[in-house]
Amino acid sequence: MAVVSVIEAVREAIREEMRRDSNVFVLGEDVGQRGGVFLATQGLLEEFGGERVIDTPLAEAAIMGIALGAAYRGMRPIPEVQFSDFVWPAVNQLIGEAARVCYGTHGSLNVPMVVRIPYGGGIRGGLFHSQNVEAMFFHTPGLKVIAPATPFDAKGLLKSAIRDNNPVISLEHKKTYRLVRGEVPEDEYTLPIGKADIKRPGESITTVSYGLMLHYCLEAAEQVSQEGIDVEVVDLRTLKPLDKETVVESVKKTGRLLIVHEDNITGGVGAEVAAVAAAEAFEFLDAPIARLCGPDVPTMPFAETLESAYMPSTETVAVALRNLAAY
Amino acid sequence: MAVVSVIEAVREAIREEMRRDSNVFVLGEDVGQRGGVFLATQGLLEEFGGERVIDTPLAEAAIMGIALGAAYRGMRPIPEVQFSDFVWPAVNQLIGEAARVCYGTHGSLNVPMVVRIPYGGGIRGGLFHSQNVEAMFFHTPGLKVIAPATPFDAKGLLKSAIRDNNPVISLEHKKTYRLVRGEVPEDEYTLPIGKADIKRPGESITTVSYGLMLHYCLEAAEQVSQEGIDVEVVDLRTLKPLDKETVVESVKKTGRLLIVHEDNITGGVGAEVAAVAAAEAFEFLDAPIARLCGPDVPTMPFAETLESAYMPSTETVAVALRNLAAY
Amino acid sequence: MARPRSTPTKKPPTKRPAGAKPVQDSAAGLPGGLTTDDLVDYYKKMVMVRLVDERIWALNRQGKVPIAASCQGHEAAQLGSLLAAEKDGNCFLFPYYRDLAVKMSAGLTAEQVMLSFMGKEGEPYSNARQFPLQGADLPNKVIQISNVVAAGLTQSVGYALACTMLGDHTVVLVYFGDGASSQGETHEAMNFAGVHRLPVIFICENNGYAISVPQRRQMNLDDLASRAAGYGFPGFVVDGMDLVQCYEATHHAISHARQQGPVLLEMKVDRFMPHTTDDDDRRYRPKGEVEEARKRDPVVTMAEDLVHRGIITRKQVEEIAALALREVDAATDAADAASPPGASSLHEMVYVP
Amino acid sequence: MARPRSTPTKKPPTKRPAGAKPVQDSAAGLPGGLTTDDLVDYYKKMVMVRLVDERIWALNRQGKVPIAASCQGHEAAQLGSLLAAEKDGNCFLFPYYRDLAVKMSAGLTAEQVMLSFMGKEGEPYSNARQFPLQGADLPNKVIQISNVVAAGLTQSVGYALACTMLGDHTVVLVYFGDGASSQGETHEAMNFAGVHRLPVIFICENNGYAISVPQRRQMNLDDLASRAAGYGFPGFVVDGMDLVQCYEATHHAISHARQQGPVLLEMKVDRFMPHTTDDDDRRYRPKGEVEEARKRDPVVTMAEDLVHRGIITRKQVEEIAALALREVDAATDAADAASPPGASSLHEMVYVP
Ligand SMILES: Cc1ncc(C[n+]2csc(CCOP(=O)(O)OP(=O)(O)O)c2C)c(N)n1
Ligand SMILES: Cc1ncc(C[n+]2csc(CCOP(=O)(O)OP(=O)(O)O)c2C)c(N)n1
Ligand SMILES: [Mg+2]
Ligand SMILES: [Mg+2]
Repeated sequence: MAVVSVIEAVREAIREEMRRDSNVFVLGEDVGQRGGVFLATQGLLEEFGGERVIDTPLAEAAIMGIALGAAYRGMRPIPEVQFSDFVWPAVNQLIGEAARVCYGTHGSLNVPMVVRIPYGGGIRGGLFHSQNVEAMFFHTPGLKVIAPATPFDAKGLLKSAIRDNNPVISLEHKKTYRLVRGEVPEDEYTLPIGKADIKRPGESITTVSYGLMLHYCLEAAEQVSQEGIDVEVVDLRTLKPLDKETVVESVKKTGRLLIVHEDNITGGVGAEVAAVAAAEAFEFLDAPIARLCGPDVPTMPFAETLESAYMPSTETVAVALRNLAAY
Repeated sequence: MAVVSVIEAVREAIREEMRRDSNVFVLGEDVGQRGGVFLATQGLLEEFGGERVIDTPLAEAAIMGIALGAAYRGMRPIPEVQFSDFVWPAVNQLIGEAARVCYGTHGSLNVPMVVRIPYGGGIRGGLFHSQNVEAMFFHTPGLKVIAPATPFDAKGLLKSAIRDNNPVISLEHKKTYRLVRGEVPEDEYTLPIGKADIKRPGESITTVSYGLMLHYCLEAAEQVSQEGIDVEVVDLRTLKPLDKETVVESVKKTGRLLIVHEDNITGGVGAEVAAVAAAEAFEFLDAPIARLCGPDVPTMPFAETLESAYMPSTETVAVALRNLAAY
Repeated sequence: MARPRSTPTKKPPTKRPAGAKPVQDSAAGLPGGLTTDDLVDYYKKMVMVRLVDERIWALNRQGKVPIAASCQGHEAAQLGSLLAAEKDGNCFLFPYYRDLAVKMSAGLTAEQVMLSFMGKEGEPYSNARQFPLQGADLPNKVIQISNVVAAGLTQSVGYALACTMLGDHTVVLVYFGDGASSQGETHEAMNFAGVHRLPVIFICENNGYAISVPQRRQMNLDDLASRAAGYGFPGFVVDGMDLVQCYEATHHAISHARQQGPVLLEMKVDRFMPHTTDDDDRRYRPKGEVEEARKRDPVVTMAEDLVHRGIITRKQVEEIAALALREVDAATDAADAASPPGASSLHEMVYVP
Repeated sequence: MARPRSTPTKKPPTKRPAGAKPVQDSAAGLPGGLTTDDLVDYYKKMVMVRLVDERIWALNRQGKVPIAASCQGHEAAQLGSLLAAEKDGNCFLFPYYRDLAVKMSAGLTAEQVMLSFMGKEGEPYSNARQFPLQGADLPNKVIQISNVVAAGLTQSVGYALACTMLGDHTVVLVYFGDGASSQGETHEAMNFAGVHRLPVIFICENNGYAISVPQRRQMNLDDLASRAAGYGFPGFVVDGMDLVQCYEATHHAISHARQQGPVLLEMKVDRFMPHTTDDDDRRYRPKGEVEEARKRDPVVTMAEDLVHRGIITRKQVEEIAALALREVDAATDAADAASPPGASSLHEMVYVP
């Protein structure tokens, strides 16, 4: 098995699917000649030509609307939003339109498209290059949302997303792109959308997270294991549909739940995870449900001091785990 | 005290504030000559003239951006989004920009503006005239969100919102506009943003809701009271900042919590209310936290059968209350 | 156009894309490709649509149709362009909410239309999940996902892009109002189409109002058509009250689009009715404006024209109306008797497998 | 402009708004209102900005500045327009992320700029919450809330609307790139400004690229200025490499804007550096293109011009550079020694009381 970075896994997934199916194409700002600002689409223009790797004008709503229209005609577009922070102009097409095409035509049309969105902070991006945007898509019926944390998951889920006949939002944490490396099989594989993955089994606390935070949770779990706290780390991987079963089963086993995400706490994905557990694992809970999330400030500021003050970290996760264990 | 409808209360609030402060002005599609499609701004053009009551071109992003820019110069704009369903093109200005102006300038600028958004279903509006859009704003630090259910609350909160120096989203449930009538004092008054209101005190179950659903909760509470179930009905009134104290105190008293909203269940405001209760009233809970919300379909369809199947109602609230009481 | 505007409007000229052939005079003095049979056929469609449109309004007042936007006054523009598209045979349509004449005449029966307006099971666009005739009618090559103004424009451009990628030579016609021209997405759609020279015809049905907002508050322009130059493609003003002119302009636009890329057609029309059944246009339309406009009612002028040319008789005009009325009556009864979709279908098709 | 394009570009002419007075030849052959002192003053500013810009890039390579967009190549456009605005005395500025020359020369010290790029306490725009020089600098009449492309345009129009309501005769200058012209909000902003004839000058710094996307993939147009006609106001192409021409065009535009409403100025410039410090432009720029463009480097040509006109000597040119360098060195050291804001300030000012 080759060891690759997340960005390489993403690139490989796209390339393989474009080879497999000539209806798959990518479009977005700088995806062609430049190969994408994160180089996710590097080499694709050379291999597949300008018809299937389209450098668009700077207009996110158009990128999305055009992808949608192409999907109506049977294509499988992969539009890219250059940074999550720039997805807002496109939400009319995503939330208002794409998510409702199948429902609103009673199934006579559907939208096989994957919207790739690099997101998240910790890269000195400041208020407008760091945002977490998952809550909005998570709340929108008709969309699916994947948010892998490792190269293996990124490749397998993205390939499934491209083959899926529904609109899928692919959230790729920018900081994991080059930081996180891992093994990826040489052979073709896909991973099921909608299945969480227990990245570390444990008995005493369930931690639920996704994306960059997953790695901090794993590190923190390692730390506190030396203190006898045996943490089960659930990686949601897919946010929508949410794998309630895996979460609920884990909480039933451990009786304690810590939810960790980088996005603002109020109304984030973690709120739903907590609500599900409070409804479906109520009798098994031994402690209040805890959330360690981004605070309710717009997003990570630019200054390094402020950025670190915003971000949950291995250390703050470890503290939260200790507190929960001590309850 | 005069008995007025919600729409009359809204109109009075705007009129009074425009009289009080010459920097207050309204803008939006059809707000002038037509008086707004719901007649919320009827008569304002005649009283205040075309400079302060501006019929804009059909462009929601512009309406919002222009309101923002005017606010930078010291005005207090009240932009209207004709229907909540059409707010998506404007979210870049609302979520990306307005919410971050104060934070992103470290307080050297701020945005005293109130975005009025008629929302919600039960009016045969189908997929594109019925939406609940609160979850997105609820999740956005820097915004405030009010969602009154009665004429008294609508007037008092809207006046406070207009005087507030932060961007406030005013969610007005379309179905309450003419349906809900109530007493409103002749004398000037305002209501504090951020305070929930216990619309019905009770001992055995806490019900948390807002907007149209509040009325169904009150009716259902009345119904089950004859069966000895004594429901406390909390009207959030303000969604953001969420009045956690009132919710948590109520749950600590009753030990049971039912959350009711019309918006899709997953990732809705109710998820946060549940998460807060599961964290802060954990030891007082006698039953799993229950949510009765819109299902995860895009929104209420057009056909009457489907619309009623979507909407929570007095009957389904009553059933949920009985189930919770029986736990 | 007999509508008083801030700037006096001359009768809009019909212009022809550069390089297009001049009008071919057939026996009846008709533009190339058009026969008198076509005219009779489309006159019948127009009468049918008008009766359906009127009936729907009446049914709204009876509480049987929750909402409707009338196409009265827009019929010539809608049917003239549709006629060109149908004769071409390889066009795809992205109409908007006011395009009853397009949607119905593209292939629906009066009964299907009535089912849709009443929100009944079997309605062809969305099985009654959406506002009437909104969703998709693929057998008739029509898509309109939403009534969010201008949201369909970029989609139509994407559709054209895909057709180009697949090499199938389809031309896409996308319809929108003057109000829709102000939306950012309209700009983005035209710009993309211009850059990629896609086979799209942008048809603006300019009725001078966006609900209550008159054109002079919507744009600082007399003719929206002039905006096309900013995207590097041609734009033309067309008399939208004249079916033949609308046919001709669209016919030429289709061949231009297929060979050279986008065209913007601004069809000047009039809205005879309030914005929708929910609207009261007396709040904002000057007295007498609608009456004046109705003097060019396309249903009346087309009948006059056909009779005048000796293509049909006055008696046939009456028969056409009577026949249509019977069909509308029957359609209304059938739709009225039909049931809405069952509640359990609420959960279907949020996702496709 | 020595950049190879798909369509050959003639040297862009400077045009003057209709009705504007012809160029007034002062002693030095300068346009009306401009003195040689102004030129020297703005030359000094240009030199300073260039040195700061270069230093920032170097500091990025040293890991001290996380990100920067260079204004090299855009200085004449930015400073020429700023000069007109400052001489007018009643203008307000909405620049974009590439407008270092505007933002700095509007009133900041080199040290303030350095604090901002290094993310240090006391940085004037956002106290280091945002990307460098982003937020607001109200003492110098500058607002740029975000670097979301085109998001500032409607805001600038709203600002102008409010100024009009308050009767204060301010003219708003809003800056953006060629890429930004494709955003829907740009259209919406121009349309609203046109309808309400607001005092806004839209200044497009057209450098022919949006990151890697060249103009021919951004718009099917040679001159963006032509789009203004679609909004009912004038648009002009200006040689953005020539400070005097940019001054003159802006000067005329200011009086036009104040009296008659919006103007679009397309200043043709060149981007000498990669898009930002994160970019590698060798991936997409043809070899030699930048070198060719640098032959018209505004810092060099302005110096040549001033010397040639006998306004300053070559020796003074060197002194100006040396003085500026000392200031930049000192500013760098001071900013380097400063601290970032304390972590506790994270929670401040989410809301204002
Ligand atoms: C994005 C959006 N904003 C507002 C509306 C509400 N609305 C529906 S139709 C309409 C006016 C449209 O006018 P125009 O485009 O001229 O079309 P017309 O109705 O005149 O045919 C408005 C404001 C909407 N449907 N979508
Ligand atoms: C809405 C949005 N989309 C994408 C980006 C990422 N981005 C930043 S600058 C840029 C190119 C802008 O080009 P142009 O407007 O020509 O300005 P220039 O950088 O050339 O001066 C892009 C795509 C962004 N900041 N905002
Ligand atoms: Mg119209
Ligand atoms: Mg550029």
